[in-house]
Amino acid sequence: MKLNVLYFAWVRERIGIASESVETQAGSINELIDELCAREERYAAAFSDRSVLRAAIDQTLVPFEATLTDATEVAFFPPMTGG
Amino acid sequence: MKLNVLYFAWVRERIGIASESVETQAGSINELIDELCAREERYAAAFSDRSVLRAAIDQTLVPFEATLTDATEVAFFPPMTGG
Amino acid sequence: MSVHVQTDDFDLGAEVSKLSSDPSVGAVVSFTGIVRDAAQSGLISMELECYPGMVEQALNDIEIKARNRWDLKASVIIHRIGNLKLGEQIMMVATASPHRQDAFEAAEFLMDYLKSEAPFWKKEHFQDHAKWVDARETDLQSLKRWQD
Amino acid sequence: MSVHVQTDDFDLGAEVSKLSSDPSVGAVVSFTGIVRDAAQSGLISMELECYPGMVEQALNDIEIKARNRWDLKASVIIHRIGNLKLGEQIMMVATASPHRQDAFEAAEFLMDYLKSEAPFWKKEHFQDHAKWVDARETDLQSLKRWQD
Repeated sequence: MKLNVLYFAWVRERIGIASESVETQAGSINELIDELCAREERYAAAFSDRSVLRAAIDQTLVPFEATLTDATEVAFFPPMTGG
Repeated sequence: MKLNVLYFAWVRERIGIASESVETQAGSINELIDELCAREERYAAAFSDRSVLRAAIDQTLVPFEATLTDATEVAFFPPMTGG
Repeated sequence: MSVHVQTDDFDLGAEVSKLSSDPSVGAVVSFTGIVRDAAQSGLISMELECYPGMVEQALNDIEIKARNRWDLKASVIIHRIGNLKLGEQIMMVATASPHRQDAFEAAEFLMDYLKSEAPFWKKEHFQDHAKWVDARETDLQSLKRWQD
Repeated sequence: MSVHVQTDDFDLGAEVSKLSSDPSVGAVVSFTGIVRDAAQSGLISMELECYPGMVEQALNDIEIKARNRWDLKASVIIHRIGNLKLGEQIMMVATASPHRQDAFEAAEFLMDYLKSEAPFWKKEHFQDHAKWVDARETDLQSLKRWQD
């Protein structure tokens, strides 16, 4: 499965890129994070505390247990601070 | 005691004047209303239901039991509808 | 802190800009009251009367109460009098604070007090008759929530 | 009902005027968020980032929720992105209703949802460092009051 993965705010800064194409067999958001963390230290640093992160699948907020079936875009970011 | 008495909104319309000077010995707002009602029908009509009226002594809202000692200006009006 | 009773219209955007000059102001809440015809009853205009000697003091007192209760850096109350056509602005309040909750609560408080304690009266004018607006029981209820 | 995400500034007075064209609108409440320096810490500017594909839909969803819950005749949400200097306007919401309580509650509801569910992030820039703004626990508390 090929995913477009996006990073925002300090997640983007720590990983160093705003988006990338990821080839993965991960079944859930949590498994996708495990795969990314295994790649390189900068991912492990960005995802070190999952409780301070949020995720969206195809532009809808989801819990980290959410399955990636039919997903095309996954985004990771800190809690929102608009307004 | 000489009082400047003011009327607003439909109280003014029913009595037919916006203000008048009143020579009175009334001790309270209630007694002043009694005196005015005894004068002419238009006052009795305006003051027929005291529960729908408000009064101010020297520009401060007061209950109808308030005494008129040292008062110089008394105003009668319906409940406010600003905003 | 300022209060104005006037026949002229006002510029909401300009008033809000003035309130945000303090660098600690992060939140401004405004309320604008407009002459409306809720019941499609053919309302043409609204006549606004006030008790001139009492009204400024009453509005000042209300503003001071709000300032004592919330962290306000600035606030303004503007209320028009005279004859206003359907759709015209009647009045505004605006509150400026570092915190949005303070700005919201103070604006609601100002409105509740203004509705029930500021000496203004409204008369609705229709094609063939006119009618003084009745005070609403719900406005008094609204006021009570600040008095516990 | 409209939502806008833009780099340009906005005109609060003009936006509120647009909302009051319906003759049944008697009350408009607005909230304006401004770049502030609450702690006198020498803040120079605020950088606003958003998730472009997601943000309009998120704001539309929030507006629809408000419209389903209160008697709103019109509403608007405008949120800026980019680099904003101290004192500049960040965003506004405004709600128009026949009733002031509906306008107030809907505006607070929009703000609470926007703070916690719209994909925006703020970074504060100082003379010699920069810092991402942390989400506040009190904002989540504020959101919960609408969910009973």
